Amino acid sequence: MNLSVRMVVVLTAVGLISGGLLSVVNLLTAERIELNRLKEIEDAITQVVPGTVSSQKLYEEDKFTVYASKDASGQELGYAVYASGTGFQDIIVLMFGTDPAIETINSLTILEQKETPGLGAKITDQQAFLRYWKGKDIRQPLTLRKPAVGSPEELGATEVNTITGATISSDKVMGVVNLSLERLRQIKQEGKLASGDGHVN
Amino acid sequence: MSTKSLSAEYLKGLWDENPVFRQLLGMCPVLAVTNAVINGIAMGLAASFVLILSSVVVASIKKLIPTQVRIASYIVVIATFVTVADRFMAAYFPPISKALGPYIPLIVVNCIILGRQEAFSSRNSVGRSFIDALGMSTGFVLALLVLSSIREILGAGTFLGMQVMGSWFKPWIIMILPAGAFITLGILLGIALLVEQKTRERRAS
Amino acid sequence: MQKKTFHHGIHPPEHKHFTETKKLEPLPAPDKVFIPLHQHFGAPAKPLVKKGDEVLLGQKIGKSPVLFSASVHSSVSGKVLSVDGYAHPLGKPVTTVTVSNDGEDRLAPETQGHENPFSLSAEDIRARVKEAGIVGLGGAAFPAAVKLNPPKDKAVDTVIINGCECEPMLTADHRIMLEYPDDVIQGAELVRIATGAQRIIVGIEDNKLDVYKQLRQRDYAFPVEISLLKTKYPQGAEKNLIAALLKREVPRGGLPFDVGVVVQNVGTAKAVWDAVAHGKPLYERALTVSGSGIAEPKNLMVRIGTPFQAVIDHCGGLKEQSNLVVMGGPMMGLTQWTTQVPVIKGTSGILVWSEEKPAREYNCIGCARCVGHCPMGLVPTQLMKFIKYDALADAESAGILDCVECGSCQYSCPARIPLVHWLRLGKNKIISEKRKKSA
Amino acid sequence: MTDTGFLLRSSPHLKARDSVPKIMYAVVISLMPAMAASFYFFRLKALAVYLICLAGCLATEAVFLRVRKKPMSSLWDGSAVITALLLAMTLPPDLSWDIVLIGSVIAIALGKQVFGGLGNNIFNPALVGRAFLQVAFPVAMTTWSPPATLVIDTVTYATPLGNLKFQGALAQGTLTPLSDLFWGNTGGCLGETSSLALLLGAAFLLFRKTIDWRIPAGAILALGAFTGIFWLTSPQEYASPLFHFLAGGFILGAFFMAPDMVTSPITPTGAWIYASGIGLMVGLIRLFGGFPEGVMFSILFMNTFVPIINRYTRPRILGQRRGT
Repeated sequence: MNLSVRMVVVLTAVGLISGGLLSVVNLLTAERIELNRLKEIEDAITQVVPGTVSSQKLYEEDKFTVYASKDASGQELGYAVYASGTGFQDIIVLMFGTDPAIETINSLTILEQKETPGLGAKITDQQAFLRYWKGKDIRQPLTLRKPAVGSPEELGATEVNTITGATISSDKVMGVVNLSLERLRQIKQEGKLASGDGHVN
Repeated sequence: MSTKSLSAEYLKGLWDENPVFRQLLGMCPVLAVTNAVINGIAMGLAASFVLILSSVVVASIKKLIPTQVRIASYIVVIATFVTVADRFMAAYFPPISKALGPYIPLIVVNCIILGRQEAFSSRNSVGRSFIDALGMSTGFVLALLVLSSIREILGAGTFLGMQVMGSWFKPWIIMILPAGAFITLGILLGIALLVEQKTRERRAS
Repeated sequence: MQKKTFHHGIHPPEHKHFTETKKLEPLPAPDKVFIPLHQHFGAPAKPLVKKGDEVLLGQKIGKSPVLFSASVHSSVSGKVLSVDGYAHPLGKPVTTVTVSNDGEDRLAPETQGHENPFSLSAEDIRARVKEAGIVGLGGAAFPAAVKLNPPKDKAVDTVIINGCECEPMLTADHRIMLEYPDDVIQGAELVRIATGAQRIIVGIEDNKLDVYKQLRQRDYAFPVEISLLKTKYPQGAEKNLIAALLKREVPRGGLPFDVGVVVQNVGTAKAVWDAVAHGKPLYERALTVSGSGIAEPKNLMVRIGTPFQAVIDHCGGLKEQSNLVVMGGPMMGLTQWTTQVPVIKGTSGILVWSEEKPAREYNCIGCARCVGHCPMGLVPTQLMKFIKYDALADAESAGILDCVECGSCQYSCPARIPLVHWLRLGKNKIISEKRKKSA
Repeated sequence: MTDTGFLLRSSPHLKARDSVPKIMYAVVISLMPAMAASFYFFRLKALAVYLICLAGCLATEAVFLRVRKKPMSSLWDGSAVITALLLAMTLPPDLSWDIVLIGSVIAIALGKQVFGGLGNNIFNPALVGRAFLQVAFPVAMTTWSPPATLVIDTVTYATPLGNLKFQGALAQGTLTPLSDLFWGNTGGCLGETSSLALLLGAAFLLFRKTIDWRIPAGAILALGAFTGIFWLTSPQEYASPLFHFLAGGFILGAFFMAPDMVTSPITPTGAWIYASGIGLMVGLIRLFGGFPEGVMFSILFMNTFVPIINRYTRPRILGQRRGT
């Protein structure tokens, strides 16, 4: 066989076998991988809006997604907002939940971050940071309390404690949340949050 | 063609030709994913999977492949197995898959794997290639294990997520950062050289 | 008044007080003199006498075979005992004429002076200087006649008379200027005539103010300028002295000729006068015997070929614990393993002292003192490392061949690294490699 | 002729009196005022940190000397003592003893001995130790307590630069007064608070010519120019150059760490480049970086360039034509 013909044949054969094998693997795994992804978001929604039984994607744009979360009776419990922004070192991806009137924040969870371990990475820490967000009044923009105070009672209604030694990371999270809230209200006013027509997970 | 005994073929990967400590190959995953033992083991197993299967496949089809396209063929074979490993991990071990991030796909360009195909599998029998790949894999896993154990124990006070240091221990956060990877690897390479030098001296005398 | 000087350099303790007030006194010629036929920069002289010959004081016993060489003369009258290898202060044994002194100092007939030396032509002066075997008496022993003969394309405008004597402990030049000022200045005038220069500058460091004042007070029939310099080492190094006095820089690898200058030491100037006016060949020189190992430090006029031991004995002998004998100054002098070596034309001093075990060497800590003190603008510690790791090309491009081995770097090095030793080693390696390539 | 027992060696035969240990101990002496100030402001806490650093550094040095079969006299050449003192001065007063000890071991082992000991290290050993601690224990390394001379009932206390960067002290008018910075009546690392004490020691070093004056001068000029431009354009937003000189570790760094002979350039031009690099970096980090203070990183950063700076800033050789 001519050399160049042989080269083409061999490479084609190798490529074909490889492609075939990969499509089989894809068939076997694709569904599971998608399920994993959805489960992650679902878990997060359940976490930020307690009592969620089902959720529904209401609105999506770049790096900003709003889900409606409902209880067993189909009653709307509030919104879960998936958002991201630049942190101290890399992108911070988070999710937080609000009541249907967008007046109080339910809870906040950090999905992805690469902040300095031991310092900025404390944004994922319940004790040091996340617990201060529960039930804050979001009719006004939230603010950070610097330097941090000892107990949650000392904080004002719209104040969140800073992480000691990680002012910047705390600040970045605060920025993402405030911006997202503003956007959330805006699209709600524009009537884009009408539920019922989205896809039910 | 290698003429070593099969046991020697396997054992060389552990120390004499250890891919990490002696050949300084595959440094990217070694430095990037050894911040926790579980990540190190996962990466080691994934790479071993790819290395062993690629070696066997390459050794069995070596006669069919024209020299001019051999690298391209090897890469396709390697990339296939890497993708298999990647998808499998994403489907069944999502947290580890997330932690390892892009480093699983990057196994494609790991010099250990392509290096073994080019240096060994393309000129040795299937069985011998399998043994060689097994040895190299063991050496690679061991290296990752050592590195990630040191880093996890010092950097987090845990081993495989279990607390091993007392409550007095303050984690050395630098150890789970990239800087800690370089420092640990540097010290381990220094020790490896020292051991090698001492053995050579002992053999010479 | 503005005192001139050059950049960098050091100021080591001078230790000149031992001898600076002591008059030059002639050392009686010893019973035997050992006159090496190689005492200068260049090729060795060819012997003109053989064992058993009678020689007279000032008689030529070694003839210079080429331009870069110098003749050698007998420093006593008497009988040649041998012409053979003998210990030499520069290290290796050298063919040496041993003469037993008959004590009569019978003068050789050819030592004829000239009544009006200033009327002589440049050619005649050079011939007489060459005939007298004069070399630079500062220490390098460069044949003086070569320096008096500038190449046709390089016009010399200035003669510098080097009266710095920047080496610590040495005072012989100081005494010559104090005791023989006319000889020095007249000798300088002969040098000026021989080189066709317009003016003479005498450079004197401010630790010899007595000389400076004395020379300033005199009237001169020729264009002489007496210049005061700030005391600093190595001001007596030609290139630094030219930079200090004239702000001219001799190009790298070049000679003072390249900037229109000829530099002669004060002792050389006096020797030129003695040779041209009195027909006296260079068979004796002034030197300083000093150091804590010498009982009575002195400045002496010593016949060439006198063993160090005879000189030291005249100064009360060695003190017992002395373990260091140096020919030349303490900064650039050479240690001697025996006191049997003879005084040669380049012996500016004999220094003896005792030294304890040297302090240990440390790694270079990068204090940069060697850089701050190098009068040539080199980076000695970097050069040292290049040589240590055999990076000869790097060393050469960093200027190692410009090193004059003055020792300022090593003097100031707190880590006590033998920098001069390393640099010398590097220079030798580079030069011998070059020779190999050209051969 | 027999051996006469005279020494044979190459010239020169005279030696200046300064030696490596003398230089090192001069630096130790120059650190005394700042040490005294830290004892005054932080009391026994300071003493403990100094003692642990000394013990850790000297012990590590001794182990390495023994293993590498080097003369034990090197232990007392003063370099390890300087490393210990400088490291201690850059640590927060409340740091616990085990962290201090780790820092001392790292400083000598990874900062100095792995490179081959005194003279061969690329980075300032004390700063290597500190950098390691800073990254390894970020919380402990940024937790400050007020000096014993200030009566405040808070546990934690921000440094003047921390105040400036994170608390908006300039806008609120709560910037630490210059006089406190000068005397040292403020929070911060052990040895950096009292500018007066540091400057006394620095004056001694400059007078003795132990350090190259160009390095502090260059760093001060560069930091002054950089912060000065911003201050002049917008004084409500940026602190004055004088504040930047006196606050944080700048004086300690510019006079005692940057001029470390081993890790600074040996050529005069090189010294200017190196020093202005440090000054600029400090300014950049303080004004626009993520950290309130940047002296340590700036010095370590410029340390890396020293070999190449030395190579390309050789002085002009006498007789060399300009530009060749």
